[in-house]
Amino acid sequence: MRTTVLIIGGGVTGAGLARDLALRGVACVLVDKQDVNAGASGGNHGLLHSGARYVGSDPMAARECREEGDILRRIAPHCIEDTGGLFVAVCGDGESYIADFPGLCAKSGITATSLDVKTARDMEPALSDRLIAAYAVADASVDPFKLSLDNIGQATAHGARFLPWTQVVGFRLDAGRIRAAILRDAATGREYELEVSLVVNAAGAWAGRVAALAGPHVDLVFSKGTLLVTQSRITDRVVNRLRPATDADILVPGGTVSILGTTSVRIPDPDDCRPTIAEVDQIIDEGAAMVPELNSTRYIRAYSGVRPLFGKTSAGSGDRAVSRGFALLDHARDGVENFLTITGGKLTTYRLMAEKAADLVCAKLGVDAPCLTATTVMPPYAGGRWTEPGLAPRRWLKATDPTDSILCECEMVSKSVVDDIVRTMPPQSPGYTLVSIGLRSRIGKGPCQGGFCSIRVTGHLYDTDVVQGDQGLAEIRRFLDERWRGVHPILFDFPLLQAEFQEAVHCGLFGLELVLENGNGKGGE
Amino acid sequence: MSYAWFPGCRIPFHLPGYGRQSLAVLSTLGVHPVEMEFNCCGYPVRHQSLFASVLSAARAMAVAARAGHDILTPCKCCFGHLRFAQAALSERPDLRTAVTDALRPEGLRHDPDLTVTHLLPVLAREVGLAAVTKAVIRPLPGVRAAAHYGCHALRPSPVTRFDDPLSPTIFEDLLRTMGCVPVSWTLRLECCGQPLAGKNDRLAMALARSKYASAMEAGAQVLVTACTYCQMQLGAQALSCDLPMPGMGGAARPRPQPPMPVTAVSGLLGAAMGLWPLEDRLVPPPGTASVS
Amino acid sequence: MTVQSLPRHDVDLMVIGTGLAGMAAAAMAVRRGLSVALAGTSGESVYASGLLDLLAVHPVKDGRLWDDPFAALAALAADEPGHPYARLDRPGIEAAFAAFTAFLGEIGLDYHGHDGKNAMVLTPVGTIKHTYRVPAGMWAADAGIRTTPPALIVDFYGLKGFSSAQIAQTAGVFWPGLAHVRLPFPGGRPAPYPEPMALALESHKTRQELAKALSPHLRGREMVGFPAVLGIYRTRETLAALSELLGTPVFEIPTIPPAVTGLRLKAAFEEAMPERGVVTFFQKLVLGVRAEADGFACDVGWSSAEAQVRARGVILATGRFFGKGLVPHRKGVIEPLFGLPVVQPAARSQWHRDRMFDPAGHPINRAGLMTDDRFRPLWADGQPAFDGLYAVGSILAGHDWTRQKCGAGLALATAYAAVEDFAGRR
Amino acid sequence: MSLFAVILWICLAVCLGGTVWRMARWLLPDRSLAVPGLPPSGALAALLRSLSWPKALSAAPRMAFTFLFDILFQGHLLQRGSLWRWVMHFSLFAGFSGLFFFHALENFISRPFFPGYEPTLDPWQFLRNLFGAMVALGLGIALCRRLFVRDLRRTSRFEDFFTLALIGLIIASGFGLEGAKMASPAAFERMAADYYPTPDAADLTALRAYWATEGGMVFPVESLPREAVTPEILEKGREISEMSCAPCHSPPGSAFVSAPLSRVLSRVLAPAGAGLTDGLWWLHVLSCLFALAWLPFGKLFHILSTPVGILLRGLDPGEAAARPGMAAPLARAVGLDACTHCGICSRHCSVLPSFLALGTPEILPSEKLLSMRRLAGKSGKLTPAALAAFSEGGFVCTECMRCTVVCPSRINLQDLWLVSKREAARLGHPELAVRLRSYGPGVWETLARRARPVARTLAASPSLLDNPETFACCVQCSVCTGVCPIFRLPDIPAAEVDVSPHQLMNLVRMGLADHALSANFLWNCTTCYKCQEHCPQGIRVADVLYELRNLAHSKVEAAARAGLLDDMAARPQATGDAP
Repeated sequence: MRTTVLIIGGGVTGAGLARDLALRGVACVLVDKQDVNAGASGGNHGLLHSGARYVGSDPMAARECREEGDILRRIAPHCIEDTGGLFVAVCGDGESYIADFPGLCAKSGITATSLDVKTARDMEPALSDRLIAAYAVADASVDPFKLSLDNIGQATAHGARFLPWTQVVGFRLDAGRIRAAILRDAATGREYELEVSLVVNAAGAWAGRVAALAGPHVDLVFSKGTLLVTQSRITDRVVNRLRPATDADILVPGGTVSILGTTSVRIPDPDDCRPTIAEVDQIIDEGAAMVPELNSTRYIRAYSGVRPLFGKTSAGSGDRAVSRGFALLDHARDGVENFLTITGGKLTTYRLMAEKAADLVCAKLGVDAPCLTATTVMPPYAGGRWTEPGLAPRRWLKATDPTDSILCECEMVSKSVVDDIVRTMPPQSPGYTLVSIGLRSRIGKGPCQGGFCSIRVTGHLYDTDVVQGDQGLAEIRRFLDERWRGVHPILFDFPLLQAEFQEAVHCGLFGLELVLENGNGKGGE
Repeated sequence: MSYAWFPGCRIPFHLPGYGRQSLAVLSTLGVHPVEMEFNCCGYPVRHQSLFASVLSAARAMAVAARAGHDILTPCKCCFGHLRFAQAALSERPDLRTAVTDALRPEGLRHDPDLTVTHLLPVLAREVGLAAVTKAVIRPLPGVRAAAHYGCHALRPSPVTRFDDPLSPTIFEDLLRTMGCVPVSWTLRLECCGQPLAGKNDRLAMALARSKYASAMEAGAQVLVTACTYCQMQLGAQALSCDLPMPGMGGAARPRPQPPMPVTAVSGLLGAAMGLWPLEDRLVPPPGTASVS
Repeated sequence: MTVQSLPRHDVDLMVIGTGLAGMAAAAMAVRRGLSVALAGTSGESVYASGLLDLLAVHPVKDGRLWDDPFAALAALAADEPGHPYARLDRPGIEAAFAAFTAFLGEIGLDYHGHDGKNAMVLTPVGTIKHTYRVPAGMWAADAGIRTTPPALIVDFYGLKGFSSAQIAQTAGVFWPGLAHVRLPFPGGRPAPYPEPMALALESHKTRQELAKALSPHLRGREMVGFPAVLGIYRTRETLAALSELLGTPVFEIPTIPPAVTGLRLKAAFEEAMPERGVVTFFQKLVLGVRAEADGFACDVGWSSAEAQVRARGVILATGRFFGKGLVPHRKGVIEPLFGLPVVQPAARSQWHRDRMFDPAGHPINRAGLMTDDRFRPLWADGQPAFDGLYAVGSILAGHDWTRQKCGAGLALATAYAAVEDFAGRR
Repeated sequence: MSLFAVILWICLAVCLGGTVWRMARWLLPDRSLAVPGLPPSGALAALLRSLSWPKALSAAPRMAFTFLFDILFQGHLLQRGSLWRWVMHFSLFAGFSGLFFFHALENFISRPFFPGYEPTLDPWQFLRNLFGAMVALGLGIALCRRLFVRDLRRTSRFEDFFTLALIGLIIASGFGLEGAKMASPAAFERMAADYYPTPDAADLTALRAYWATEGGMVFPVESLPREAVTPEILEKGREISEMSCAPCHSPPGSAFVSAPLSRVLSRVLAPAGAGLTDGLWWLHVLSCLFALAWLPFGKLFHILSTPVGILLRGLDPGEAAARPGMAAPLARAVGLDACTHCGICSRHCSVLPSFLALGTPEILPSEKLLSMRRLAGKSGKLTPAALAAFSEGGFVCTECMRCTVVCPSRINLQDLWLVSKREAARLGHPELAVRLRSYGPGVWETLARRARPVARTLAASPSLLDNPETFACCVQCSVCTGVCPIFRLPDIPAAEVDVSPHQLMNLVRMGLADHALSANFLWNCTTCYKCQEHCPQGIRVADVLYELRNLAHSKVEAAARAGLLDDMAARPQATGDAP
């Protein structure tokens, strides 16, 4: 096998780069050791920043956010819910920041409209009655999964390939150039080579590891951000705390839910990125100051993303001060001629990062083609559309097919939607089907967190011959384990009831924990 | 305890006998509800407007309260809805304010302590099963009777507080006082279908038919109701006819005698108390009464 | 206007909770001639699988399956002295099972099992469930799994969460001769949920149509497995009739709870309890209890008190978190009714392990009430909380019923022991 | 022919023609009043056929009693009515009848049948005043009731006050005319010239003085100097009056309304003189003639229709609405005309509180009847909005029959309301719930607040729909669906159960309540509350469902107000098979 450019990392940067290169006519292959948005791209608020968040700390980033936000609204409106946003301060928040805010916004060209407190609370009744200041800004929410899938969709439509569950385990170097990458299929363990002209390492927090495979050292620090998903949508708009960025100060509506976060905790290893119970408690306590309901609402899950921060590793609490801008490294200076690393950055400016990276790729390849990503509309990719909350139920209400039925009750995802996803997603290794379907839909994202839908969807996959043998047991296990990561830190009150019920079914009745230890069989005899 | 008689809208025209007989039975047993002019309980507009329905109920209750009476109704929908309205008014201050404002011009006030009760609890608990048994002078021994409970009295039980919502016994207890043998039947606590009558007649009748069949299958010789709506619905079903369309005319087609009669409880109880002869259709054919 | 006073009942024993433990306690107390009141939400029995586990796994972290539950019990008692089973002996447990299955038989639910040996049934994901006593409908599966004759698994179009293909393929690992077929549900299409289907199959006509539709698929099949929809109120008749129509043994495979299997128990209990003179408060909670000189005064209701029950003794069978016997707040687990101390991990971070299917099980599942040998819950100082208060079933500390497969046995045996103790004191 | 005669004949013709036209509609009722399967026009024949001789004979005494007691004595108002109401209407009825027969028709009744009749002689002069006063009293009570009794004020319309005003004008102008004549020196001089031909100025002065003192006339100073009024002259005047005036003029005192009025008039209006009398005459006559001409077209027609209706009802005392027979269309048509819009039915209406809450006037029987009259008059050409209101009123009615019992005009309203439901449905306006059920997702998406999910916060409103805690404890077990009686029905089309109870709850939880309104199941729920009762987590499933139905109603009402409804109704996207 061979290709021109290998992009490592199926996050939004890698996906955006694949699209960028594909639109310029450069052949590329995108690989990820897991699936789309497995890292920071999937572990964030899904917030399309107006830029107002950064007016104090990083006016440049603020301006970039504003510009990129406008571009995204043009090229991918279907990924964006233009909710608008509020910046609110409550009693006790620093007066000086509140006073400086409008001026700082103006300086970065960001519109922030002052609201009186009552208007703000009429707009969002969930806001605290201890509000002291409010501004309206042009924040929006963006579906990061749809965004990445659509990027990949357009890239593949222009000749790129996407290989999920494919890990780069090594490079074949020859005379300071990477000749081929050694890829491993995660499920089967099969290894094979892919000949390349150039490799872009977009592995996010794992960029250091990938780079090391070829030799160069990339110095990253890892900042974990944890977020909580509520069961219902609490506000219609993005709500930001009007204070210098700190923990749990943004509440983003994401379709049918709201997402509260985030924290910033230094971790030594990106694979250790799990939300912890202490973080959850801290997020709830902080968030409730802004929206008191957050104290009593039911949470669906928690998740974490790890921000790779490039640059000098300053000590202490200053991770937010480390630039959230991005780093584009040409490893020619490290002695590998055709190897780039791009890391850092933020969701809102992913396209700009991809453009800069692609410019460099093209320069190195000697390709003379302009970047088209800012002007080419990104059509909704069929395989990505089902991540939109509320779409499946609305379609259910309109469809009248009596042979169809709903498999995921919480989010009302039907058989036909699952079939549609299976049809459009890249071939999956056995055992990864359910997780991949979950990634491309709302399945498992409702209150049951997979307890019911894992069984129903697996049954349907058997019925449609997508899954065979006793593979279903592994499918359910992997799916529930993946869900458990997010559920585990919020297991109190109702989620614990739900989890207890889930355990009663999957362990008490099905004995899945035994099967996974002993294999499916009669045991005991 | 003095009661105002709240017959509900459907009795005067659709089921006058149930009203008359209930009053006769009650007065024989020493309960003398006072007849007053009431407005509709509000149940029929509940699906259209919570406020309209609660206001209706509140007004009716306020009228009774002003006269110093509690409310006694033979209709389970009236009973259930008046109770529902009481609960709604106690838990929703916004509703309470709006209702209070709407009642004020008439000089009426909502009284949260008013008691709303139904014919069955009055007979079984207030008069008491012993007293009813004593009043039964012509019992119907061995008649296998299926008690139809009616949804809005049983549920939602925190509001209606009628009986155990999943295992009620009050109706069977009362049937036993008449010498009947209550049968256990699968769809005992299910809906008669009346709320869909006129809205989706096919479903309404399918529900009624399934209930009827379930009682028949359990060996019931008579299906007994204690609700105007249920009696109208199941009575129509028993006659194996479709519900008459409003305003439809023409003479009734002769219909086959239903295999199992459906009757309201007062008619049966009054007959057992000797107030009137048992209707012919209710007399079990000889030899069918099981010996208990 | 008269303000009506709450209805009042005086009984010997108030049973709080309508899961298996509560129902068993009530049934057994009635058998002992006690007057009983029973309160609890309908959900508690409806989630039951209908299977009566005793003990199948020990130690949990090794996932060791036991064929002989009593041998497992002995090992468990030795290894885990804090386990409720460690306070019980074999005759008591056997008597509890005998009494309860006899009661179930009386109310139309037949149970089968091996003497001193666990049985096996199929689950809807094609695994084997090891259990002790099996409803008649699932009993043939035990023989099927042991002898693996050519068999047919049937499911119906529209019924979700139950795939005969999945079961046949997954269970094919140990039962190679499994075929599967999907049929339209016979006799007019009810909505594709188990309960309507079960109700429909109580009609002879529906069963006949089913048998007719199945006949082309039966050649060479010695056994037929169905989703557990063979009747709710008349399972005995439904099962026998279908088996006769098909000419082969028939077995049910439970569907995802809450399912018909639980509904059968619930429906039968709901009819049987009032018939046996139990004062029932189904779908009601005990909102508050006051200890009095010679017993307890319980407020029963939903959001506010609807009745008051005075009882000499109380059996607390309110279950764990799902049953609301234990409430897991962010800051810790409490027992809400009596405020009894709950044995639990020191911090929430220790409640669960990182993986759902961690072989060791989650520590929070062993949290619960400590009791003395008579199943009277204790205050923190080790003294029984009240003389006439018992705690039975899953609310007890020291067990992990989902992993040990001991939920029903624990419920029955502790309920039996508590009732015997209470009745014996009279 | 005089101008008066021309107007009179025109008015008579209009009155007669109108009456014939209106009564023809009784015999050929609109098809909206028909009994299905029976021709509407044969009603009278059928009625007559059904009256065999023995039957008719046996009915005769009852009918006679009805006529005497209910119609002449207005006894129907006493039954279940208030005394005030009877006094009011009996005064109007008796007073107006007296005036009509003995005053208006004096040339046809009073003169031929009562020799020596003179309108200015007692008892006629007194009676006329008495009748007039009765009418005035009745009018006064009626006006007070309409103005000060809240329930009646609510249903009073322009026509009610117009009618009162018209009768008031007739009576007032009559009294005014009589009073003006009494007070008019011009009339005196004319009479004196005609009946006291000896023009002795002194005698005339004496007569003037006498009439000025006794009759309250005011003469100009030049014809009756102030100093001329002495006892002697008065005595002389009395003698002359006895001789020449008394045979035709009772003392004005018996005109107990007009005489005092004349004194007032003479002081106030003396200068107007003869012109005033003429003016009042024309006013009186024209108002009478207008009333005559208007009779068949307004509520005054009840003078004819109500007695007919009462008599007809008397022929069929059974509960005709249950099984309406051949004669029903006739009875319905007469019934519609017999309504006096007195508002009693609405005052007692069982669903009055629903009207207070919902505000649609057609909920009240008196108002619904007006719609129905229009419907029957123009064969259903009500505007869509009027039809919608008519339908709402029709279906909010609970058929309690109270209006039928209290109706003073004995209209079989119960029967009419049953017809109203049928007709509304026939004209494409069945019960609102049925209509709402037929709206597909497209309609509801148009009306939705937003296409995407909306936020639900505890703080927004006290409704269950908006409260996220409503579903916080749902564990997705779907027990609510398992116990649903609709879902266990055999042979149920998939469209009837397109969404299950727990799916409905999930839609609301996801903020898609507006979209959930298109679910057929929302309207197929029997509201049996099993779901709510069996929910292990205590979620108020059925209460939420009721809120969804309320939401649908309010959305459609708002859309109708905004004029969106017709547009929507034109393109219903029914998914199921609406009944």
